[in-house]
Amino acid sequence: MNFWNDPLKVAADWSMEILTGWGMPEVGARVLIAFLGVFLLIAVLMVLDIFLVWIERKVVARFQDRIGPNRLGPFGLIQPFADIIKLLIKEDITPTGADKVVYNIAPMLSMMSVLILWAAVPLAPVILGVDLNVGILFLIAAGAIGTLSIIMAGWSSNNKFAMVGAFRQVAVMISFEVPMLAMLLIPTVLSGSMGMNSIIQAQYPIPFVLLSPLGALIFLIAAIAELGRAPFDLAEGESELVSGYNIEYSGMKFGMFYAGELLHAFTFGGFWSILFFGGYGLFGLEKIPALMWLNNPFINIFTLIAKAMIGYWIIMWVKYTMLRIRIDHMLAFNWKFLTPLSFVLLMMTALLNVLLRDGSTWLYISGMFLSNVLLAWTALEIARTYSRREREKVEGSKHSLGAVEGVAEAHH
Amino acid sequence: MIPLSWYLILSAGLFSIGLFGVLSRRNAVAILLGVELMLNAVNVNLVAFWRYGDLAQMAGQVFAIIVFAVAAAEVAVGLALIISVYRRRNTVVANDIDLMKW
Amino acid sequence: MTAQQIIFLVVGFVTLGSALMVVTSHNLIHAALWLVSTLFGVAIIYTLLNAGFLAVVQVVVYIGAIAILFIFAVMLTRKDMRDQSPQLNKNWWVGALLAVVTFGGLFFLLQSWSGFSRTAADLPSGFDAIGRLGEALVSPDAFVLPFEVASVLLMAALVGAVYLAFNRK
Amino acid sequence: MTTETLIWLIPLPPVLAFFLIVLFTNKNKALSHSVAVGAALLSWLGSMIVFFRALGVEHLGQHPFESSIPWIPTGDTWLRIGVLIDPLSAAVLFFVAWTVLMIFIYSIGYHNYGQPAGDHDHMGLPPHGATVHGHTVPSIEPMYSRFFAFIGLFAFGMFTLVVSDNLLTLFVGWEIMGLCSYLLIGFWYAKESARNAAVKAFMTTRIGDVFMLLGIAFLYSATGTLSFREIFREEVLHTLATVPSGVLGLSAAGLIALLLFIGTIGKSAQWPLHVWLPDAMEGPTPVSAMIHAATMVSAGVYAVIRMFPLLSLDPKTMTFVAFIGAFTALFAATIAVAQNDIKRVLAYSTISQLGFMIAALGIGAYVAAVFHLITHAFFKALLFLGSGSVIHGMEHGVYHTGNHKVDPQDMFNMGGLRRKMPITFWTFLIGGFALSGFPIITAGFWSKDEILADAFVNGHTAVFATLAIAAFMTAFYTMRQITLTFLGESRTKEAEHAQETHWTMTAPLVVLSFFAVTYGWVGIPEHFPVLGGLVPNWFHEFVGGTLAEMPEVLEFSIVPLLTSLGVALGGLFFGWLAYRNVKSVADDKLQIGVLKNKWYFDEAYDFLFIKSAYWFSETFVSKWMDKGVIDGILHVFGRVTDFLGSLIRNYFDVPVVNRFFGDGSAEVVQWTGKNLRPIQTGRIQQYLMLALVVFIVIGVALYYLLLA
Repeated sequence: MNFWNDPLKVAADWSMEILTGWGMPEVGARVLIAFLGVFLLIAVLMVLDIFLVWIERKVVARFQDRIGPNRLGPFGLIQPFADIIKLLIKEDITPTGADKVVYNIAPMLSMMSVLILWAAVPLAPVILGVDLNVGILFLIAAGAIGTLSIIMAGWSSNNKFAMVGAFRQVAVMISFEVPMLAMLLIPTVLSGSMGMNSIIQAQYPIPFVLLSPLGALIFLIAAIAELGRAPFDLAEGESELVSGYNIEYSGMKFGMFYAGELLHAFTFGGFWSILFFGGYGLFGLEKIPALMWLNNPFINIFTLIAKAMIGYWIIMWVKYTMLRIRIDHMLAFNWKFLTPLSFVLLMMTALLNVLLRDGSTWLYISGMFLSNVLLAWTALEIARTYSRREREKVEGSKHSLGAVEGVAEAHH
Repeated sequence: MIPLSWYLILSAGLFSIGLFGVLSRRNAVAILLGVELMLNAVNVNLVAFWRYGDLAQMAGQVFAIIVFAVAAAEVAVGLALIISVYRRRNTVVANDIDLMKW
Repeated sequence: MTAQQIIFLVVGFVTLGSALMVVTSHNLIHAALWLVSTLFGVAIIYTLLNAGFLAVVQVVVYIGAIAILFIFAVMLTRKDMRDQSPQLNKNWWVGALLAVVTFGGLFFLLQSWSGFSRTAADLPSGFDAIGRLGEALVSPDAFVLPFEVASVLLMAALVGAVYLAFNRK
Repeated sequence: MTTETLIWLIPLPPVLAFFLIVLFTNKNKALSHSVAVGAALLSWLGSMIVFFRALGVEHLGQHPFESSIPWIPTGDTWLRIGVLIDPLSAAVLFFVAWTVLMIFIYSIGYHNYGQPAGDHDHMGLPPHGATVHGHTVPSIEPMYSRFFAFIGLFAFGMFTLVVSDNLLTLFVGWEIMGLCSYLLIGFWYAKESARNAAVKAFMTTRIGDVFMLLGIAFLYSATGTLSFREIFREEVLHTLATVPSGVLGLSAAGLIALLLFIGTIGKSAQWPLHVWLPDAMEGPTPVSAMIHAATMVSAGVYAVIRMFPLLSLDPKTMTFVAFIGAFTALFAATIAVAQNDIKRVLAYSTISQLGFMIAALGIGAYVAAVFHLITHAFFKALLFLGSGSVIHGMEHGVYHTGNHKVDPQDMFNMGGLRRKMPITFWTFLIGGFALSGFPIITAGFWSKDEILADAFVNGHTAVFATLAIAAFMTAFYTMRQITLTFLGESRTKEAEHAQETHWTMTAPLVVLSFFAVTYGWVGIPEHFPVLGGLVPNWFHEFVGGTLAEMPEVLEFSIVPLLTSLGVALGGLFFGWLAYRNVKSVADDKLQIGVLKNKWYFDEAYDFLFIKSAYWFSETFVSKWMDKGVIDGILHVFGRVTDFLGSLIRNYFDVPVVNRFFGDGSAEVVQWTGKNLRPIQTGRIQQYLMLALVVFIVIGVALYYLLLA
């Protein structure tokens, strides 16, 4: 047992010794150390968050064929710190008629709903806040607090735009919680546990993305909707709502919403990797005898952060590529397509898992994978037929695509 | 250790407060809020009796879950009723909704 | 006094206080937010009772869905929200009296029960409450039938709510 | 996947296909038949895996694949259902899976898939053909998808029946098949004859089913279980055999077996409940007919074979079974000789062959009965599908000439088809020879010979003689059919223009004819001259292992061998001799009224049951009983009550009840109501308060009254 293999415990033991040496009662020391741990985690996350701002700005610039921040420090690395200083020294406005208490609690709750998630994230087998046996539900529960913070912010601002934005956002979040919950159950079904750590352990050597690629995809879509990022960013819809629920916030309160959103996106990237890509595991590499040294907490943390970054990058990629969707389309997409599909997928996964699990591994993987592909294809096919019929109803069958092609062929 | 009595007293208090809300609030939505408090009080009792009784017997937790379902259903239908009444009669004051009197 | 007891007392007072605010606060949105606080307190009580699953479900179902629904409903019936008239009806003192009598009656009945102040046995190590709960919910010699009935109830509530609140033009 | 899990899954694909087709894919014909055939293929695959795994198990009879789950709570015990694969069900599963798959494939071609929709086709009527470029061509069945849904459900019933380990699920499968049989016979429901045939089939089999249900109920009350393995335990059988039932001097086992056997009489169309099967030919020609030949009627025999350990306990029941079987075998064969409709000949032949199996069971020849059941399923399926192919070819001729008066099913309209439809001819010939028991090469010979040998060696001379005559007639009418249909010259223009059918129809014929020949070779008796012992008698070893005691290997005897050689070859020869030059119906010397009209059984049942029931209800019940006696009594009652009523009204009702109780109580209620009215404020919270106050008051009162 040394620092490199179990840093958390060594550090805790060490500080315990010091504190009790100072004559502190053991209970008090324990509480203090726990607080210190929480504080440390939050501090690391907030620093990470600052860099996320930089990454986001750099990436969006690249997507839009710009360079992005480049003046302050190397590659503009100091820019986010400047941003923070700016936010801190701005005037803190509370609008007239706003409900002061609720107005001030909302950004804190928003930040809290993200930070609390990290209590259950296993950064390495031994480095985690608490190994909840209901870890997955915890994710949804924290999301519920986020929803609450948004509606509080929207209502307390005493502003129509904020209200409408909050309504939209909450409608989206509540709706997409349903397919997300269903998709969270897929790792549960496959691993037989709701604990994050055991889900990661169960993904050796087959990451769940191979067993349920469609599940991973639906989870990603639902996660983006939960985040309220493009193409689901109709809550902030600049053209009609200016900025959405946080329109009246300024200074650091706005900063908290903003930082919370970025960290949330990164967190969902992390959860995506935990649930479907093996979390801190290295796809079985670390079980090879020659590579046993990979089983180090620091390498684990690095792996998880790297995977989360990839997930975060995909979320950004989607955000800066897709167009915004109208709210009725988006709700219809959720309730008429995604939710039924995810329920069917869940049932199919559970059934096939029981049938194929005991057979050969290759049959298991290929059976699960192909069934997912088949289901996705069928669902898309049904959606295509349905939407073509809808379109023909709207446009009249004369202007349908087929007719146009026919005309084009006739011209040839 | 916490004795069972603490939970029971907490639950009784929560129940009574909810009851007061149900009996005294004018707004129908607020009455439903009171009902939620009462349901929660019942749930606390159910879970406490599970914990302090036979652990192998899961009836307490199972019934708590069923109470969740009932509460969700009750809120959905109750609020739908209130909204429907509000559309027609433009009020949510429970005492104004008295078509069923003599 | 152990740490658990301290936590219980703090949470209990917060819960009861919030509950009082739920039934007395003038602004209904505040009442709904106080309800959230109460529900959160109850969730912590569940954790104290080693029912972690129920605690999380409490947060998901009550705070994530029911409380939000309440806030929506309050906003949809906005006219009465701005209403400055009293939020309690004329007979509120009867209600208060009955509530106190109920509390007293419950307390009186409970304290005469022999198991009133019993303490809990420790959880056996490796006790899998969630697994047992799951099995109890779906095994045919336990609660599968109530469970199915609950699902039918939810379905009926869904249909009923949509039908009732549907705005026929 | 474990074998037990696989067995559970075997019946599922067809029923899923049924729901899938009915609910979703019924608009799309190609998708519908793909779903149905795919489901049949899955079941077939599962069945084959299970069958070959079963082959690999030593002493499968003692250690079968079985698994069961609790289904219905019955007080403190559970009614369990489950699956069981022992040698018997494995062997049956083999042929069921093959024939079902073949029917499914065949149906695609039979219902003219790929052809245009008909010009005047309606739902509920057979397709009438479509006009394309001035020619009439066959048109696709208008209810194509529905057909595949129905046979999917049917296959589910059959598989369920075969794999079930208890009488209850067996009965469930049995009844599902009864329903499907009704649906498929009446598939062309716009035809009155089809409707009547459907009702007739349903009602007739229902008679048998009621008795069977009685038998199951008796068995359950006697033993407390319906699982085969539990019933066939030594001590249970012993108890059943010794307890008298109080009916006809039979033991409990005998009575139960008899009741169950009556179910089989209905399902397997044995005399006297055979009347429905020939009429069932109203269904879509080969397929529904084939179902009534290869699978469903086999289910009846399968049920008796299943219950054989119970059946064999009571000699009286055995005698009865043997009598019914032998009599039916002969009786149906005599009718078949005089039929002109190609399918009806086969229908009666089916009845007759099922009689062979029943008779074999009745004399205790267990293995022989199973053997014949399987070989018969293969070659009768082949024959029926072949006849469907012939009819299809003839319909082609009819479309060509446009003369719709010509019946494409009448054998006297055919002739010379061997050149037009070579594949159908050769496969039909193989099937026909197998049915006749053509020596050595065909499967039918070995199974039929085994029944005859068993009957002879064990001294059942009467059964032996009856079956031998029946076998002779079988060969005779088979050859008559082949000669009339395929040999000689065409007797009509339609026959000249007949055409070979689509590969989806001929391919199943070829597959089935393979089994119709080779399946016999696995059951060659050990003591057979020259051939015996060359190939081990695998079938006897395997299926015999189902029973607690392995049946003894028969001594060889030359008499039955010569008999079966003689009747088969003789029948074939005379059949060819008599019909090789027949030009029209008038030349047929066997058009005897009594045979032609099926011994007047339909008429007799009509007179005995239907007419007499009408007479009874009209004359006796309606005129005499209802109008005379009951109405008379009622009239007297009427007068008396009328008098009493006015008495009570004038002296009791008006003064006492009306004035005092009625008006008086109304006034009291009105007064009370008026004074209580203010309580009903319509305010829910006040009601609640009131309720709570009352509750608290009552609670306090009870507390002090009861506890203090």
